Amino acid sequence: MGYGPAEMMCVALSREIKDGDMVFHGLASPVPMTAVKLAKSMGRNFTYVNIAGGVDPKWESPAVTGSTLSSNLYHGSAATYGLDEIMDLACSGKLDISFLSFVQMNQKGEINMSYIGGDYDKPKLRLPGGAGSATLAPVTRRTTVWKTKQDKNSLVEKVQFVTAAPDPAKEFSVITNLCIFRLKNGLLELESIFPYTTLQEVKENTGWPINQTDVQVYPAPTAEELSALAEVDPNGIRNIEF
Amino acid sequence: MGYGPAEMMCVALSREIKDGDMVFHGLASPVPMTAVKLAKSMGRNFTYVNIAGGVDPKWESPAVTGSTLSSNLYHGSAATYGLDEIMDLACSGKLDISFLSFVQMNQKGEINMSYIGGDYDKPKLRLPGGAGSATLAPVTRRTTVWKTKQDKNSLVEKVQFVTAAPDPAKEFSVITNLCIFRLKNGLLELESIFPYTTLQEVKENTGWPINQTDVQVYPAPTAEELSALAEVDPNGIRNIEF
Amino acid sequence: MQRKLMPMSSAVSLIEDGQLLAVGGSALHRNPAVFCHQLAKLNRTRLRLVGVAQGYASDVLCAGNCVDTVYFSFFGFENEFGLAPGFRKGCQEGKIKAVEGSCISIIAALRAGGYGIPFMPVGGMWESELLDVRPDFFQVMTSPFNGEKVVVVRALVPDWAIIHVHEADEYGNARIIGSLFQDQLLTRAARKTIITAERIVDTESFQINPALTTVPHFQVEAVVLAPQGAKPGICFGEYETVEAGCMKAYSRAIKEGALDHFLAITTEGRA
Amino acid sequence: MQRKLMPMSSAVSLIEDGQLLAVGGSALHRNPAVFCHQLAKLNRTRLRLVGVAQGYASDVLCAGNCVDTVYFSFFGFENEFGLAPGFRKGCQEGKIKAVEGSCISIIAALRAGGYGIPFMPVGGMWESELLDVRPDFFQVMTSPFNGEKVVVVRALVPDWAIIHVHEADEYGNARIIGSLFQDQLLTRAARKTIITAERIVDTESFQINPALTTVPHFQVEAVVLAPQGAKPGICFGEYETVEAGCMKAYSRAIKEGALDHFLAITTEGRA
Repeated sequence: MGYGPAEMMCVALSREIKDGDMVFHGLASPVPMTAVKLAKSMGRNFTYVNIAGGVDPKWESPAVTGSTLSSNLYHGSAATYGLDEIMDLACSGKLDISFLSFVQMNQKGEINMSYIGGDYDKPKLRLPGGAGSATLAPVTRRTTVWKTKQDKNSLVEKVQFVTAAPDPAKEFSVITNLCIFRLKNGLLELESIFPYTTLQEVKENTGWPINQTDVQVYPAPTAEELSALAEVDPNGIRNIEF
Repeated sequence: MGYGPAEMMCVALSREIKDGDMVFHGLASPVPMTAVKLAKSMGRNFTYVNIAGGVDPKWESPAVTGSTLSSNLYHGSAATYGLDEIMDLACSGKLDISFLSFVQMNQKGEINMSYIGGDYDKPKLRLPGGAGSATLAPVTRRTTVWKTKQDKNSLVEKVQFVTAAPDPAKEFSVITNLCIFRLKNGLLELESIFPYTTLQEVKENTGWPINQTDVQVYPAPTAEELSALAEVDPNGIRNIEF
Repeated sequence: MQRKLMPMSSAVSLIEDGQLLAVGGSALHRNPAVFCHQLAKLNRTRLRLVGVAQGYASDVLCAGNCVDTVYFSFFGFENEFGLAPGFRKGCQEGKIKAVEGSCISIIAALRAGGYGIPFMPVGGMWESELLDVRPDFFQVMTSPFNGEKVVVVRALVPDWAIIHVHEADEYGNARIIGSLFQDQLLTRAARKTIITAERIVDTESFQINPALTTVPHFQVEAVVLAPQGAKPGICFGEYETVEAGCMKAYSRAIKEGALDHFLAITTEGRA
Repeated sequence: MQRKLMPMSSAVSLIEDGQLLAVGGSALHRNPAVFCHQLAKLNRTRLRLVGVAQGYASDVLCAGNCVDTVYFSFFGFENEFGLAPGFRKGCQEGKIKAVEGSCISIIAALRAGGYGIPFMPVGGMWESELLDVRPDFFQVMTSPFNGEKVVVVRALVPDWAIIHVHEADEYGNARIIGSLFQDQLLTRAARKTIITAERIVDTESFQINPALTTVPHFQVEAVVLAPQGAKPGICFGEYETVEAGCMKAYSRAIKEGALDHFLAITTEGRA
């Protein structure tokens, strides 16, 4: 079975989820939603909460929209848990993973989701805002941010504005269409690259210098993962951001 | 129809409720509960919330227990509103009446529900606590405290401890088995006495000096009120505290 | 209980210049869209908006130049529907003051408003520059109990919560089916609530299980029958796809400065 | 989800000396009474209790000399059942530290605990001497936004919420029917929850309308089948009068220092 960046990212995100985890993603998050369904399908035993208020909704029902506020994330739940309560869990140190996104990020893992150009009160481009990230990044046990289009405009030397910043004492990783970074001693370090890219391509698409001359290749999706992915996402929701 | 202090107090409390009011009483409050049922029966149009979480429960169903946490205060509600939310209403200035009780009270309307004798950490008699009163008395628009046994041990010169204090800028009244006091310029003033007592008896059962030589007599229960009362309280819940 | 059922025109006219509106739903889901179409036509000014994840209904008010401040953590339409053009334009022209917080910052401000307290601590937010740019909303202070440093947000008390629900009775008891988002919180924080509803039902249907009632009647000032009142967005269990054609027409109208024309067409034949 | 159904003996043994327990129900209503009967037999010490309106179950622990601090706004049995004798005795002998607040003070402390914040402002409380006697729980501070003075309470994070419910599944999803009192709040504030239930039901019964689930499985550490688990008190819709004979026997036992005997008789034949 073939795979591309969409499948690779869903698989990589799903592998971040461990048994016993409490997992959250926000709105506009079709890749994390699909990764969660995949992890459930692969038999991982974890709890999934989301902004639709569902608690472990029936993952077998395919999503029909990329919106991660839809009834697909609610039906089949045995309980409801609202965003308010999810954030309380996080602030009490009970959230294991949150999947977040960004427009710009620097090597410290600082995220800009607020604006680009001009100044805060008259920006050139007003972005949608960081949603949960300014609180979640510092308080969640493990934060994973995803980006479907890594380039020098997204991974930058200097962000225009710090909407959210990670806590260097907690785990923080970045999964893009090309590779995986992890925060070590307060700086993002390239951990592995996906099988279909090269270290050179990653360097060319990263706004800060990568000095490594060698890097491990991340394990490709297994046949089992790809077949499970096809089953949980027959409508190709995973492709929306690509 | 005859009446005694139980009927008189229920009627007097019920007359404090006006159209459009948001009304609350706490637990261990059989007299206020009965007064609320009476006011509903008399056609007053107000909203009633309580610790059982009911919002305008079916007042026509007679109570079978004096506990004001029972299902009688829930059934027939079209919505639920918990104690947490009721207190939030009060703190936001949206609660019109709360009915509170006390063990000791002084002429400033300061209430003791905490202890008598000894000191706070080793009292001679530990009381049950003031429940909502320390917050409600200062924030509710109109507070009415009730006492079924007025004497010099309950209306005192000096309370042992101030569990709760009224806000002199808000309305505050006391309804006992004998009479009604209202707070004026920060002090409780005797407003009226019930038809079956005398100014002399009231003075003898009040721990602070009452200098009035004359006082109005509070209007007796009407036949309509007494018949409504008999109907909403066939089990005589109103008598429990007498 | 008092009867509060009224035509949409009466309900929208309750809103006054300068008021703070808590707008229900999330992104393109269960917004009081039809209400905001009609409100935008009244040309109210200096409205302030608050909502955790604001979308279409709020954007219509921004596009109509009715808004001068927005408290939010997210403002957009999700995925293929992109950024919110009215809000974006207002910010970029310096007309709208964006007060961005994390989700829980906005939630905490509304909780504090509903609890009748002036401010509340909030988790996280460390190193975020959102703190620096809005000292009127965020402050850092010290716990009087153990000296711990904590970010606090200032309370917000909306003049109105405006939410779209599945079912309401004529007195204002209202029920949302499925995802509540933050709508119950909005009604608890606000002075008064305006309900638009897919259906008007009997009070008895609330009495069967009062635990399912989202808003009790006494919080509500107006109830409006508004079937399909969240369109062009989604309403859980009622209509579950976005009307893409309408969204495109909306974006184009904003680009071309033709919001009035869009609203005239969209609201044609609706009271 | 993990299976968490266990015998009462295993659940009570989870409680350790010195822990803070949030005890569910109100006065004589829906207390985890049978749980506390069994817990009192284990002779745990230095337990701390928190609850807005505490009653029988908490009193049994006080009477058993297991408790050194109680956070409460009311502690008693209502009306003819009077004061709580175990709590009263403990206070009067100087063995129990009473931390009394208004209802909303206790609620605010638990909310703050659940929100992961160190303290929270609370309405009212002005001129109450409760502030003066417990500066470790109450402080007065100033809003950094407008200088307004406000009373704040310190957060409480219970180690355990212990609540009695109508229905639970073996994974910990739990449903209370009728009056919730503050039980949902207790579970949100606590690190973990212990459920005793009138009935064990299928998970499917929760999936029919998840909005009716009071506690989701992931908050729960133990589920115990305990029919009539709130007796001698009341459980909404299940048994609606207090067992007056048992309450009298309890009062007498405390007066005579014969709690062990009372517990032995009361728990006879129960696992």
